[in-house]
Amino acid sequence: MTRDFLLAFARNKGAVIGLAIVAVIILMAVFADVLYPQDPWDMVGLPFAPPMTDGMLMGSDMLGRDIAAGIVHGARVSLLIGLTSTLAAVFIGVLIGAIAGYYGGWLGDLLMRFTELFQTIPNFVLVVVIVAIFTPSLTSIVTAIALVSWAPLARLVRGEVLSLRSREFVQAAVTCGQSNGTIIVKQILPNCLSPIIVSASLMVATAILLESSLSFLGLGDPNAMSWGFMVGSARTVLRQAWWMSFFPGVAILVTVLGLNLIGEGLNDAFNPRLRRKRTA
Amino acid sequence: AEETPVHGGTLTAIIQPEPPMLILGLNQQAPTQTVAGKIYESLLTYNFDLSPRPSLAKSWEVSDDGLTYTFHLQEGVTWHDGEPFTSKDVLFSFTKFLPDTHPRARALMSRAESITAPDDRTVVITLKEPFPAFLQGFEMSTTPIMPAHIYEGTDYQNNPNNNTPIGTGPFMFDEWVKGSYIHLVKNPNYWQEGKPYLDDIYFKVIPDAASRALALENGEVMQSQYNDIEPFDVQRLAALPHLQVIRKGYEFVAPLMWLEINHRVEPLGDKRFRQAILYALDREFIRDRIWFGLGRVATGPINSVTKYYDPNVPRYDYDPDKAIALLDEMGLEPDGDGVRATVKFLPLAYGETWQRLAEYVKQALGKVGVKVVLESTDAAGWGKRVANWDYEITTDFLYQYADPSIGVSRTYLSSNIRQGVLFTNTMGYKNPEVDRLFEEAAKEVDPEKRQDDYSQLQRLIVEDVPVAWLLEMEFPNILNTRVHDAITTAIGVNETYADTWISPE
Amino acid sequence: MLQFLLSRLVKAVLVLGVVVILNFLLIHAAPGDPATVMAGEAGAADQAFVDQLRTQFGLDQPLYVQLGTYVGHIVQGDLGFSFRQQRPVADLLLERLPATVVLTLSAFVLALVGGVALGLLAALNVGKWADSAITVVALLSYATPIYWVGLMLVLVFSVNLGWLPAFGYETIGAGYSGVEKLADIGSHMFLPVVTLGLFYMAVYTRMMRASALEVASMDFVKTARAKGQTEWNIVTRHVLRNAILPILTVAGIQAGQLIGGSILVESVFAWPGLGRLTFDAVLQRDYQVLLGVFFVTSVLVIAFNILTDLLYVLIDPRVEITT
Amino acid sequence: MPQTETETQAPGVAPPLLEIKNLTVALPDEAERPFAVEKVRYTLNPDEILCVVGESGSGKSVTAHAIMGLLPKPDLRIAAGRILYRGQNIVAMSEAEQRALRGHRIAMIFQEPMTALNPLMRVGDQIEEALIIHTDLDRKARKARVVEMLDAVGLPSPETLRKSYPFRLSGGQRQRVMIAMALALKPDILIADEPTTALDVTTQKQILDLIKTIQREHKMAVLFITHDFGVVAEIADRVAVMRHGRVVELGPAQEVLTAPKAEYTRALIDSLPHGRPTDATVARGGPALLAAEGVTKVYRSGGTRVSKRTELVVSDNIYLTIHPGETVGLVGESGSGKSTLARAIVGLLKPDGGRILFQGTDLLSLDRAGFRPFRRHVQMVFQDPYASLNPRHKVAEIIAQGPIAFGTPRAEALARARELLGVVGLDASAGGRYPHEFSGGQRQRISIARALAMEPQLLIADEPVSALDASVQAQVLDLLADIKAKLNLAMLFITHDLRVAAQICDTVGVMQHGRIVEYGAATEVFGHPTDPYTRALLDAIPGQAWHASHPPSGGPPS
Ligand SMILES: Nc1ncnc2c1ncn2[C@@H]1O[C@H](COP(=O)(O)OP(=O)(O)OP(=O)(O)O)[C@@H](O)[C@H]1O
Ligand SMILES: Nc1ncnc2c1ncn2[C@@H]1O[C@H](COP(=O)(O)OP(=O)(O)OP(=O)(O)O)[C@@H](O)[C@H]1O
Ligand SMILES: [Mg+2]
Ligand SMILES: [Mg+2]
Repeated sequence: MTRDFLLAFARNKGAVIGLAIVAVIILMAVFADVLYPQDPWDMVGLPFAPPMTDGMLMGSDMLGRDIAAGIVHGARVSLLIGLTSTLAAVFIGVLIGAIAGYYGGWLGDLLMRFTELFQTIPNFVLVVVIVAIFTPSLTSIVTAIALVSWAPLARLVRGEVLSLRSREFVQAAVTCGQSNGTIIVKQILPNCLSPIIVSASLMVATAILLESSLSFLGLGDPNAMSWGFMVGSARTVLRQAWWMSFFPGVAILVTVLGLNLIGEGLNDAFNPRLRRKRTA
Repeated sequence: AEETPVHGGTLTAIIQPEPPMLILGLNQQAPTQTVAGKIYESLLTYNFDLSPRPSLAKSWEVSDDGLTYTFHLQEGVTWHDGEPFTSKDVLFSFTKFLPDTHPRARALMSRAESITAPDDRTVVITLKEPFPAFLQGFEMSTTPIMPAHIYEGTDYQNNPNNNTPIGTGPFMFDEWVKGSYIHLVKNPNYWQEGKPYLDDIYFKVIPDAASRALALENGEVMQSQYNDIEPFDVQRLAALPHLQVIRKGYEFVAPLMWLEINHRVEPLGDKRFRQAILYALDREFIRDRIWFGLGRVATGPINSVTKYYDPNVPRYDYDPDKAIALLDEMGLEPDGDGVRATVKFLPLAYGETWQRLAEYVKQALGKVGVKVVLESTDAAGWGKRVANWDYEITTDFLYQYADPSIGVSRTYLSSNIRQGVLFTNTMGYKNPEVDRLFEEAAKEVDPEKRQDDYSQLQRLIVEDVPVAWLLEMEFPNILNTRVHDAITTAIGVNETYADTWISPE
Repeated sequence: MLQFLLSRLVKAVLVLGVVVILNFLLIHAAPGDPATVMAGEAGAADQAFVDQLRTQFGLDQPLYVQLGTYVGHIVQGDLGFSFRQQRPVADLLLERLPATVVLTLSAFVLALVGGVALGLLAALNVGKWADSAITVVALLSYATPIYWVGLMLVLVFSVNLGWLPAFGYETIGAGYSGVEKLADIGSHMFLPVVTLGLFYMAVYTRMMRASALEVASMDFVKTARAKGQTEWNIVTRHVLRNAILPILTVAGIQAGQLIGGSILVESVFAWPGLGRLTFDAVLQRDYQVLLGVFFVTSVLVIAFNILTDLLYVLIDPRVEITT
Repeated sequence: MPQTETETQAPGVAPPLLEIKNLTVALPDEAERPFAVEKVRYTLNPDEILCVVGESGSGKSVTAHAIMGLLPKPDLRIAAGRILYRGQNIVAMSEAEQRALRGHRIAMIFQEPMTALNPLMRVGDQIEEALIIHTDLDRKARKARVVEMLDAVGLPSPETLRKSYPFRLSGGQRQRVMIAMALALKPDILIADEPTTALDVTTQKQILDLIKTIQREHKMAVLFITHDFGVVAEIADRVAVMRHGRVVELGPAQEVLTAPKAEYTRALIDSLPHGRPTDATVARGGPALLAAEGVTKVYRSGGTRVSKRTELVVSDNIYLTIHPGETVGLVGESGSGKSTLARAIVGLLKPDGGRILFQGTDLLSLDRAGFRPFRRHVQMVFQDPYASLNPRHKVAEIIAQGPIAFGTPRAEALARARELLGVVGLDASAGGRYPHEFSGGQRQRISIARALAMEPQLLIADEPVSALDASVQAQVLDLLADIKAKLNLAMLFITHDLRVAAQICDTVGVMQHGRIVEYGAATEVFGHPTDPYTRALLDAIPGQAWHASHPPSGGPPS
């Protein structure tokens, strides 16, 4: 299975490109301090320097900060926020979805109404409101993003669990006398792993976009250099200095693209029906 | 502008944000002042050097002991609804209306022992003790004269006439399309013969900064003020042939910007640390790169355009080495990461420029080993935290209101350490000598002695660095070159514009 | 049908109820007190003034009384008072609502129509270059931050080429009327609508492609083919209608994202709508306005949801019984 | 350009309507074999029914699709061969020419009545579509024709039915609509690709009768695809048997069924369940191991607070006893409540009323913890061998899980699991593999081993063979009979296949609409049915005459 899976994934050109992109971003984040040892907030050159001046590959911003340094260091923030908020959202989503799906009844109903509510409430607006009110910090941003991202996953997991619950191997486990907890953890969840992984990979992408949008609006953590912040702070000088918003935008685009490609690749690779189709 | 004024023409100006109302006695936000300043008048206005000049008061006398102020009112003044203007209106405004609605006027008038009107054209105010700055308190934002015949005996906030302001000024309220524009028209019965020159004024609400710049560029509006135009756009607009930038007209408020430092937090209580901060900051960089050249590097607690300013004070030119020396002297050694001390910085939540400043401060202090952690908050949170001394370093700017005893001493007097109240001595700065001098100077009637006191004060305070002064802020008034005599006094765009005229195209 | 609407309304009220309570909790969780801010802005703040404000706005009452008052106010359409703008929030919102509705609705239609058409085109040409091109473009649009697309479009079409206005809703003071005015607004709308629509168009394109591929492999399509139906008719009569159903469902759910996206687009293009208002409110941390926006956007989302549900009912005869 | 082929025909013989000559359809590169069908040749004459049989994947459908010109586009393509309709090669025709034939001269109905109709279109409009394409009848005439066709296939009140959406119709009704659609233009050839597989036996019988009648009436040629020899026996004039993409046998029905020439055909026919009641009759005396008394289960649905709820009684006051060593069969068409009863007995659902006594203890009165000890004694083998094994667990683990849950040490349980694999005829090394690495029959053996691991006294088998091929089915039935004999298990055996039930059960209960309408010894129930429903069920078994005259041996080809 795993070999098949890897093969199917590797055959998907997009997925491999995505993986390569994300690997580069991760390396960038890990080795940020080696690539650009100085603080990305440092005003190292003349303000408004266009790309390729003063040894600044992508130019400098309005305070003379090196944009390339910001991009390299910003990768950390984006990945950190993307990953942690996704982890949190996956935790909430799986928990609620599994409980609602497995136990059903009024509890499941209640949980699903609750989930639907969160799907109806306009996500981005809620994130903005929460972060604005609780003041922007990595914690508040991650919390807010997780808070608005779990709902679709909960629904997905519930659907999967619901269908798995009535599957015969689960019923067999019941007739064999396994406890509910064991059944959920050992029988059911391993079988919804693939859709969860696929959504999680896409959620990381969405979380990165959300964070960048928040930063763009000036709701980023003021101590963290992030790509969204760079675009947002440069928007007012767009006419004078295109490069200040261009490069960080490209960074977000490429990262999110990479994650999406991976997500799609995983989706196809996990889905045996598509696995055959794509190779045809 | 030596040409002769021409009658006629429409002035269009930006107004941003849209004022909540136009009743100047009830609201004194900046946009309200700008629009309502054309409708209402006060007893005096002020020259660029802040010396008083007549408005509704034709002349005035101050007794030698500095206790009695006598104002003689203009003849033939009527309200826009035709009612005559008399000393009764002044009395009503000073004793009833303003003390009820306007904190700054309340503070001012509470210094009066008695306010009387011997006749229709005279008002006499007797003070409890001498207060030479009293004469600076009669411009239209502090003590606008409100019509007694409309407000006497009513609930001022909910008076039905609040939608149609009635003043004595050269322009009358005509129409207000919310979210779009406010239209004022010429007052044909204005008490100054032959004025105003303009037929009418449109104040246009343009919420977006880029659109505002565009509107000035294409001539759609002829005037902008305060920070209507983003600092980085000002130079570009200034270069256009049909626009001029006038930086005068803010002498009365004279905003001074500083880093407010909480002395209760170690090591901020140490004078040397605060001096180090000032040395570590390149204030010319702040002026040129963050405010794009708008402003002057501040030398001390008094703005150079305010009265009793003295340039002869200790200087803190950009010198990180000195800063490091001071920190060394304090025994703050750098740790493994080169950090000598960590402070939290709470920037003002007024938008991007202030954010850039915070980022700069963080970097600049970081260079001398002071690690700055930025906090983030909103205006409400900021106010609450600063008022309650729950901060370490923050940015702030205060108006000086033409006299140190009004706008400056409030920041440094130890008697003004009042928890929960904003714009007081929130740093917790205490220097008995400073307290003594401020109190003495406030009552000193002799201008020379006063100057001495204030000079001494400035040297004392600058030595202590209770706050780290950054810039004397300048706001650009960007005007179409066809507009003449708009900025003629220390209150700039808030002036009545009775003298303003437009040359034909 | 009536019952359907009824159940939708019950649900809507439920959602709004939660939003209102959430709003209330958030105001009270917020650091700082509205009275302090207002006092600060008035230029001076003595305790008497602050207290006066607190009483005026009922901030001295116990919490449950405040919640009651709050809910009572909302029911009457009073969404609070913006201390910063010195105006009732409801007025501010109402003023901005039309611009947002125009923007989001146009973007929605563009995204839906464009997405469905492109997705279908890709599905019909699966494996050919048109499919690849559409897929790549959709993937790119999907991965690009919406505000950045906006900025880049401004850079290209306004700054460099000068074809379209970069900001605003209309040319201020141009004094256009009639057709000219419409054309003017249209030219202002173009970039924001494209920016906002593009992302969702990408979403719908991808979904439509998948959905159409799936439907195309279903038996009833084979049945139609077995009848000798032409490909064009098969696509228009059989595939399209069936394939569009899942897109409608998602579109309804996504209305929230769309309106969230308008915050970004409006702040990029200085579009005088709710989004722009939100941006200003964020900069000034004007919670009352933020919460008002949250409330109104929730209402909008619900409206969009009902709209797509109605569309769904029109297209799918089966839903009557399932609801 | 269509090329007309003049084939040399034996004089006096009417030319066949359809001739398939050496048809070879290529599969995509990675497929398990290069061709879906290879060198297939058969003919179809007017006024005859040709049945194509063969195991799943043998290429029956692909051939049919090739005739219709409906091969899935990029995946399958015709590599060689010709398909001649009245002498014209369909393969070489332009798309437009093929379209003109499709639906008009050659019509097709598909296996799945549920999905073969557009869910968003009224059924009348779907039938009318064919008329719009191929005729220039006006609106009114078309309407009339639609009604006429709906009437012809025996649908009630065609005037109103015309305006219904497919979701309102039952499976049988939908299949009738499909037939009406196919016949609307009175085609020369009707291709029916397993048109009754998704239907229950009684409905299947109606549809088969209908197709046969219409075929006779219109003298149509019918190409009927199925894998059910009973169906073949029922309607075929001639039979083609396919295997691995080739036609292995072709001939008159009578010949193929009674004297199959090909080895494969013979094996297929031999592995059909023989349907003969078992000889060994178990004494039904003594205390019952399990007794169901008045079990009632009602499903309520649509139950929001506002709308009215619908009630569905799926178990209606059911009484049933099982004695040690006895095999009780439960038969009845789909939805009659068989599984519901089974699930109630193993405690997977709670009935609304009644008692289920296991050795005298009422299982329904027990709570979760109280029920637990009884889980050991009552085990279940599920219908779908794939679905009942967790794909993420290794086989040994699956088998050992039950005992482990009951406290058997892990190592011991795993050792026992290996032993059990031997008992069900699998290699002990199988324990280390995952379920997907086994064939269907092997998987069903694994699930039997799992049930046995608990050493139950009662085994509930809910359609344990319905998902399996005929030959594999026979193996598993044999295994069950074997184990039952060895371990003296009592068994509740659920199936809808009466022949299977007859073969394996001592006692049989016939269920309809949640009630047991007939209950008694298998020989009695099948030999002398008293209830009309039982009779109807028995009648509906296709190909009875043939079965009766040519009883298969009932064993797997060894
Ligand atoms: N679209 C397709 N792509 C790839 N292979 C296919 C496709 N359709 C059919 N095949 C392959 O062609 C072969 C013949 O399939 P076909 O559908 O004709 O079988 P069948 O005899 O109809 O079986 P069943 O009884 O299951 O319907 C199988 O091996 C199948 O896997
Ligand atoms: N969870 C449920 N909710 C509502 N109705 C149900 C539920 N489970 C089963 N039913 C209905 O109860 C009836 C009996 O179902 P059951 O599964 O017992 O039938 P069955 O005889 O086993 O049929 P089959 O041969 O198809 O397995 C059916 O009509 C089914 O639709
Ligand atoms: Mg088939
Ligand atoms: Mg069943």
